[in-house]
Amino acid sequence: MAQTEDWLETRKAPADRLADEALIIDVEGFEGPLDLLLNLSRSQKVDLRRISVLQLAEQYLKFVNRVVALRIELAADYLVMAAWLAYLKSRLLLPPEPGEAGPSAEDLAAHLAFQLERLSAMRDVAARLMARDQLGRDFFARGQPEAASTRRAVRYDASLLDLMRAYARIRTRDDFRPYAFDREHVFTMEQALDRMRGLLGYMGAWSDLTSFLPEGWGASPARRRSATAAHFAAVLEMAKRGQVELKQSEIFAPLLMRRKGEV
Amino acid sequence: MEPAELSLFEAPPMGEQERMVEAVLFASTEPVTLAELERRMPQGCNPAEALAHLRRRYEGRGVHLVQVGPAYALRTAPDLGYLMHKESVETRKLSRAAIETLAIVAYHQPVTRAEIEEIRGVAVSRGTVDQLLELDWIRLGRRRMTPGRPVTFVVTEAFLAHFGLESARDLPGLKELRAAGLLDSRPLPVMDTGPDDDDTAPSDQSELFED
Amino acid sequence: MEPAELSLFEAPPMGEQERMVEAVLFASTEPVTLAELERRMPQGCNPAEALAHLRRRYEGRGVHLVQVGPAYALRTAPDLGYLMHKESVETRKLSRAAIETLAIVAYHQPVTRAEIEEIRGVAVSRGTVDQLLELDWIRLGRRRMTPGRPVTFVVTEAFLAHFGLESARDLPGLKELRAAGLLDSRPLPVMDTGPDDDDTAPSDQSELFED
Repeated sequence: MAQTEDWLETRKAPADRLADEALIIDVEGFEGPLDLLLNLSRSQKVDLRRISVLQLAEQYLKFVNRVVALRIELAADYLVMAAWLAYLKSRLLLPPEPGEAGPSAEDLAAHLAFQLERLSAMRDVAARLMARDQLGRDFFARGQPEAASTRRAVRYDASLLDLMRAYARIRTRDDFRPYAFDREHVFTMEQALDRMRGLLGYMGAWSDLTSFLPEGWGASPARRRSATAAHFAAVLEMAKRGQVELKQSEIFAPLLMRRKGEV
Repeated sequence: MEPAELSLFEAPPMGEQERMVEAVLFASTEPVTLAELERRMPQGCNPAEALAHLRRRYEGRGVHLVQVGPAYALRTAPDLGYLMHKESVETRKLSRAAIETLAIVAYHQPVTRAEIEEIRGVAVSRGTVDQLLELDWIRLGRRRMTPGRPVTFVVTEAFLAHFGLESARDLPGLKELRAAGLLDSRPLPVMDTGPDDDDTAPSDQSELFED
Repeated sequence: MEPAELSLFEAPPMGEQERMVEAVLFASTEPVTLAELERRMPQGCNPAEALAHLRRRYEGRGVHLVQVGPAYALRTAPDLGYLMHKESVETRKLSRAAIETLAIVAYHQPVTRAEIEEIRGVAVSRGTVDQLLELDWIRLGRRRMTPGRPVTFVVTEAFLAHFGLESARDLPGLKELRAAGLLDSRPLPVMDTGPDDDDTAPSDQSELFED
């Protein structure tokens, strides 16, 4: 433990403080507590199998404390890891109680070291994998496949993803699509067309489309949207038939309409 | 010996130039002109000469170097055209009705036509079922021991092979589909009223897989 | 010259078979399996031998014969990639999470979602798995025969083809990782405070790589 004591002595070194700050700025860049631990372990600059878990736990707890002091919200899993490391630290520092069951503190520490080494190894091979020559980037398939034959056959294809999506679509439709519920909030274009035909006689001077929305459809945004869209489509249709004229001074300005032939 | 040192103005050896032309013609989606080759290859190259070498190299082989107007391309030898039938096969996506029917058979097998219609909420056309039978992705299972003794449908070995499944039991359940993000598309626009808990999906076909 | 007359029962000469394999591989962008070659070529042909000849013939050329799982394809030599800028497709940048997840699936396959999360120490987002499925680089493997029967993920042939791997055994560093015990599933030592409810069972990813 002498090594750890030494480290405790020097932990206030300015270089360390700078490193801490650098880490805090980066807090969002970490992908979870294990990633953070792996980053902290880099400063020990030793083989991950020989890493001092106690020292690492200290660093992690210090880091979490600092972040909390800065009132940066930490995700729950960081705090869970902190609690676990605090527990592990106490176990590592105190002599085991006689007759204590369960894995030893050393086992737990070794497992953490294993996890870090494994994560680090996966990072390395991931990088090696991505550094390989890749199809379509470094080497290429035939650019112009030949379809020379006159024999044509249609082959139907579907991927597993298509299949799963299709099933998901059916099941979610059942779950979320009660039709009666739908209609309650949807104004159809046919309905709007019927209404507007009836109102045609009342359209004298230029008037705003929204003033023609039916009663009870203006209050909730969803109902208003649906009614507005339906009526907009309906008056477009009527304009096409030459029954009304439409104008709008600019984008998002009120849409004005009047009966065709009105001066 | 050291590889030949190339000065800025010295072109790669002709063998190397031939390799370059070969690779470019192979990967290109259309015939390549001499000018284009010149543009792509290092300075000082002589693509015309490399093309002549390449043409000779491919003489009598399964692939030929041909000239198409002002451009060059590699093409399979015409006498081997009969081997190419497979390439003319056109791949089409299954229709939505077909993929949905197939999914229902896969997840609910053995399943009757009436049950498929109940789940999809629309009638299943004869053509859809016929198509899936023809593709050899579904087949008739044993008759259901209920009035009318309707036939049932099950998926085939060919289905499993096509979709890379060991068995229909390997299909992911609803929970897993959701976890994979495949269930998060909500078909219904969000209403300002009504319940918003989209996690109420009670149906879990996993019962199918429970022993 | 007349094409050699082939009797019904005599296979074409090997040189001719080599031409056929060359033409078929050449015409296709996708790797072609031995079975497919056999199916297309006249009876009595030996495509495996023809492939061996062809592979040798293309050694050191601008185009190579490569193996992808059980299939074969012609590809441009990687050292000439720089000539092909025009052909290269800008692929969507994979996130770090996606790259790591992909590597974990490749090296630990078949692997469950819970195991991926164990290794990365962080939850796998929906989109990540979805993206890899959509790229067709991973697919569902068989279910793990443990409580909950979780689905597993494995890498696909498209993955092998993309990274120029003959098989998953050729993944870089695989042997070293295995020797170092880093591919073992080593569960967390059980704490004395009750059982760990993580139901991920010991995986046996080695089955895939062992013959």
